[in-house]
Amino acid sequence: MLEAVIFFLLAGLAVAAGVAILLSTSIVRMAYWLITMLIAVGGLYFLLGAYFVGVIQILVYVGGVAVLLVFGVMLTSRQLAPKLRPGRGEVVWLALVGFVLLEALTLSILHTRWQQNAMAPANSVGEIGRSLLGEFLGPFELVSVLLLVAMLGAAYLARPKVPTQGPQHAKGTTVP
Amino acid sequence: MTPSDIIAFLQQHHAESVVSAVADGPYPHALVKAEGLAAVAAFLKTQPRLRFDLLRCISAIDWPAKNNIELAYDVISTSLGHAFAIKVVVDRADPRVESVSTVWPAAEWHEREAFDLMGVEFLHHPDLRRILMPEDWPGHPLRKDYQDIVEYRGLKFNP
Amino acid sequence: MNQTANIKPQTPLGQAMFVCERPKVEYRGLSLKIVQLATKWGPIGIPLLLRFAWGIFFAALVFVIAFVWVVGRFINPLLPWFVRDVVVVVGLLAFVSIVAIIGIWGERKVSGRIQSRLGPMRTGAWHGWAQSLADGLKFVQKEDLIPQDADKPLFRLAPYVALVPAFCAYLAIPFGVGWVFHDSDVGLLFVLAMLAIEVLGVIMGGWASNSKWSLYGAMREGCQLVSYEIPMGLSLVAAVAWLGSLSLVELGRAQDGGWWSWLLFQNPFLFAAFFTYYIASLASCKRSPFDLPEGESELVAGFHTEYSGFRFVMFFFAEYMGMFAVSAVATVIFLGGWNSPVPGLASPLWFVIKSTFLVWVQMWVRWTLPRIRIDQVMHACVKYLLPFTLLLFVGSSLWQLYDNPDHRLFEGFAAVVRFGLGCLGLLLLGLYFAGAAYGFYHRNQLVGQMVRKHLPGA
Amino acid sequence: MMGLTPYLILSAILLVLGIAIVISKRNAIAMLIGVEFILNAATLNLVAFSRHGIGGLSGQTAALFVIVLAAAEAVVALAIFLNFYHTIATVDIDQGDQLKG
Amino acid sequence: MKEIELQYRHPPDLLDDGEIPSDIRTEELVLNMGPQHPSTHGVLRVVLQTDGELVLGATPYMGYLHRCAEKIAEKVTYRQFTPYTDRLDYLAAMNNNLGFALAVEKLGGIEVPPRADYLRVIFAELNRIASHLMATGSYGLDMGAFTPLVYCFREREWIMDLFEAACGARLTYSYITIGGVREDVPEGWGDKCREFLDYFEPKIAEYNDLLSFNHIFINRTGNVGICPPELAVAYGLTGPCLRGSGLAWDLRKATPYCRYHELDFDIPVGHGENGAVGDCWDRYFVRVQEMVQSVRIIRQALDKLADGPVQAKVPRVVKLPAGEVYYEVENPRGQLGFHLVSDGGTSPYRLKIRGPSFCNLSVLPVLAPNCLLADIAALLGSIDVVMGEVDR
Repeated sequence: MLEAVIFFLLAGLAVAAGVAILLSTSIVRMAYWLITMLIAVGGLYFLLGAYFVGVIQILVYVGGVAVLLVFGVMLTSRQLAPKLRPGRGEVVWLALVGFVLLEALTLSILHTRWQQNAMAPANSVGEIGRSLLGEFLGPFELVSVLLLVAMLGAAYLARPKVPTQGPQHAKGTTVP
Repeated sequence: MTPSDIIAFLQQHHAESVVSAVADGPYPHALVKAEGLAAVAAFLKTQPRLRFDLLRCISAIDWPAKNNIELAYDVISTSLGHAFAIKVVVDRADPRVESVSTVWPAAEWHEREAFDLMGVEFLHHPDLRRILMPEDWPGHPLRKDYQDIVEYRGLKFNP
Repeated sequence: MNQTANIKPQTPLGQAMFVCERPKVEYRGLSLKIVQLATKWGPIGIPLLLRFAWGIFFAALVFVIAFVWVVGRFINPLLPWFVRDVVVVVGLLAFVSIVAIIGIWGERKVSGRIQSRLGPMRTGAWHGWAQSLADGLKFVQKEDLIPQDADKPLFRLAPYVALVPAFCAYLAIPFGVGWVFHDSDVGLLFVLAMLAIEVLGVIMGGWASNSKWSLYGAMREGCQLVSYEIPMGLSLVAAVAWLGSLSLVELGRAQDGGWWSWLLFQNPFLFAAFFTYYIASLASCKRSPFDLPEGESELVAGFHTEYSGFRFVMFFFAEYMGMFAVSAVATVIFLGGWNSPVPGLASPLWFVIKSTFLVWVQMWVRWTLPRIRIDQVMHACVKYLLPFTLLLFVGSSLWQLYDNPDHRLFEGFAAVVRFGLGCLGLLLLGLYFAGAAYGFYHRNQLVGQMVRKHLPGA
Repeated sequence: MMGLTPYLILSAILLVLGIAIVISKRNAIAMLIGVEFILNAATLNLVAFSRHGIGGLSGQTAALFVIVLAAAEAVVALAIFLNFYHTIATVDIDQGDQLKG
Repeated sequence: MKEIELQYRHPPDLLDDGEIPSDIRTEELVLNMGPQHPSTHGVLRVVLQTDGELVLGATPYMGYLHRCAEKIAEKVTYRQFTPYTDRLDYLAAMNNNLGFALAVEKLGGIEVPPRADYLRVIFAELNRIASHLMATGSYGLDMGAFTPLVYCFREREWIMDLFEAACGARLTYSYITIGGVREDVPEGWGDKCREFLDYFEPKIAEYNDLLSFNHIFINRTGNVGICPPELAVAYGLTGPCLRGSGLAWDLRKATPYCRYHELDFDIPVGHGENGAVGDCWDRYFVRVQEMVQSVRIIRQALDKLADGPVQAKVPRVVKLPAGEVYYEVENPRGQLGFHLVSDGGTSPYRLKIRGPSFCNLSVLPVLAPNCLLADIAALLGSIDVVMGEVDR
């Protein structure tokens, strides 16, 4: 019973974060609502017994990606914040598409009979590690290569455009 | 070199711009015409036998009686060790003189202070604005006939 | 009406000078109704309230019991695990706040002694032990300023987002064999994750106080912490790979064979990994050479410039909790947590002694070293610490590969190295105590004539 | 006991919210937030299935892969937005229409 | 980047001063290192144009501590002006008094008895040590090391006690007056002074290990704010700033005054051990070595302390003959000059004061570009500015 209470709490938090993002206009608020959603989903993973994935979610997502996002917000939102208030027509369209999609998904979920066998016990990190290097060895190596490429690409893209001379230590200033 | 040698050397090269000179006494100096100031300054700095490279101080002295402002440039040579001073006299009503900041960059702030407190206008100064007083302060405090103002931007003082 | 009256005072550059008169507070909406209600019923209500104070108290008590009984319908509040969790969390909260309070007082005493002065002596009898309580009281009654166009909700939220993860880190740290809130098998990663969330609180604080200086503090904080998490994690991975489990209790239990079984002395790579971890942990809780986010001399007070009153205390507590948490992780993994140097006498006391020693070293380093510049911090992390920890990880795992019975020769060599490292550790400790004794013995010459004459207690 | 369906409905709601955010917001970073929503909805599904016996442990390892890839994607996306910001003074997507005829 | 005209379907929020923003490349942040800032050593406001952490330009604004001492000098007699000279460089009040007294004595042709001369040298050098202790201690604080400041203050307290025993004041002494010294030192003062010197000499080595040769300190100050000798002389830098750039120029040797020619000491010069010649570390280390030299000077002066009168025969109201003099003295921060014009009255007709920090500060806008934000604190600390003599 307790599990249901916690589930609805966390689920409510996540959905509330989503809705708040839809309604809010300040980009910084949206970034912090995203962080609450990430933490709520992390909590859900703990609830589902997947401790390792929950911790990785908080460590990688909240500790890394969200901080990056907040940096992105800080660096780009100084000058003129683009208008975030959706026009009249957009809201109507949005509501329509949203509800149609939602109905379709929920109906399909409710009607299919999921083959739910017994609860698998909360497994330890060891098995995940072994499966990572056993069954999923291929994707594991590919992801490491992909991460390297992403890092280099991002570093190349975000290099300083204005060629700032190195700090002044390199050379003394000449007499004016 | 002793002050008298310096003055002799100076008169030898820049006779037309040196008006008068005093060799003995506590303050040996040479009085220079305003027009020849830049040339004499460059001469003092670059002449290998003088090499006055350190400009120590520019003081503006207000003589309302003689209706002029005296500018004293004190210089010293860090390599040869001797010191000297040149003076320029400018009219008190409209004090205007060539700036020496191109020869000695140290003069920049001294001239700004002279402009700020004494009202001397320095031509071709890179950035001539008040240095100590607020930007829009009326009058020049160090002049002898300066009347202290009673009220500035809503702040009142009793003289 | 003289003409000068209406000149608004301006700064030299013409911007309108901010004239700060007493803000006249006008109430609107709900607060207006409350104020009106209070003024109307106040003279009657308060004596009435005082009259039935006891009645109201018991009514509240009954309400609480009823609420618990109703909630109990869902979960029985007297369940053993529920009571145990509540007790442990309250105990942890008490322990952590005591740690923070003693930490603040200790830091002031330590910095005093290092600077040949006494530190707080007056508040509360012996050596001013109540100084941090007095500070807390002072901060509580300070006016709680919020900058005019700061992002108010985020400004108020930031201290909590910095404080709560610092406390949650303690949920996974084992103080003794059974003394842990929840022994999950990803305990170590959980602690690292909590320290990662703390960054967000600081960035939120810096951004919300809407001043350029605190924005600089927040940016520096972000870069420094996120980049120092990698060497910190890597040096821990080197240690974890040696014992093969992420759960802190497992790690502690595996080091219970006296000081030569501590992970610190197992192989030279782990010996170095302890020091790289310690340096990275200094950076991750903004201490000593890495205290750039609140670099006083150039950023005024960094991200918490605009904070005053109890909000500032929150950030202060978060810092001290972080300090102790990071040292606790170091003791559990490298110095065999609750195990004593002599096998057998394991007790939580050893854990506390070792952690406080590491916290003392942090304070000692803070009051001797100057601050590093932000680009040097980044260079140090990427160019030196990161490759070095990678090397340590590879070396340690290779060492582990060969240090087993079927490589007879290497295993002997490994035992010799283990013994050598143990002696090295002993030597370092001895050196430290010898230095301390020398300092204490010659304290009069070192401190100088002034202090002896004026400050008898030195 | 908690079945599978509540998790699936929750991830459906998160998916729809994510899509709505991506559509309605014009700020580049907001779109990135929407994409994070969608990715989280997918990972939630993965972990829910692996927890309820379908597919055993591979669900959780797949969830790990998704998290790692989302991190890489966010890094590259932000680098692009910074570049976008440097060329045009705003992060407003509508302004990125230089390629139009 | 070609100019891209921005068309907007929804008009953007205007910048606060109302104009449509043009194509902005990198945002330049204007930062106000205001008069109220821990690392500006007094009320100096530096407006920094920064691009992220990199500083592109720095313009100092002075005048917050301007008391117009030169205007007051024209209304006050010579003896009454001495207390004003204490407030010029309030960390080295003895040296300021010495400068003014020497200028007046030179114009008035007043002879000073030998004992007063040696006392003046002792007090000037003690004040130089106190001022350098303050400079090196607060420089450590700028770099984030709090402890050296407290050690330096502990030594400075001892010097303050010595001054208090001699002239009663701790910061603004007005002890050196026209014609000599206000009153003789109490007997036994010399031994106390020697005791301090013996205690202080080994301490300098201790500070060097603690701060000067600290690896982090060297990284923070070496190769930062490099000022070549020609630039230093061109901008009128004097004192440790000039000597830090490698130029051995010290008025006590160049134009000896007040019996310095009888005492032998050498002038420390920056050699660029940790980085280029003329960087912040050199300026800092020149001050540390100058303290060692000052200790040597004081020891010799204490031995030569002949007894005799300490005050020349000078009338109560000093009247100087009409004339003009420019006299400079080597202060801890540089050359403090007094341009004294007298028209024969009891008060100076015009007194122009050349503050060394005023000229040393003028090099900040030249050295600041391309520094990082933390280097500005290092640069300001190494120039060691005292706002009292910048604003006068």
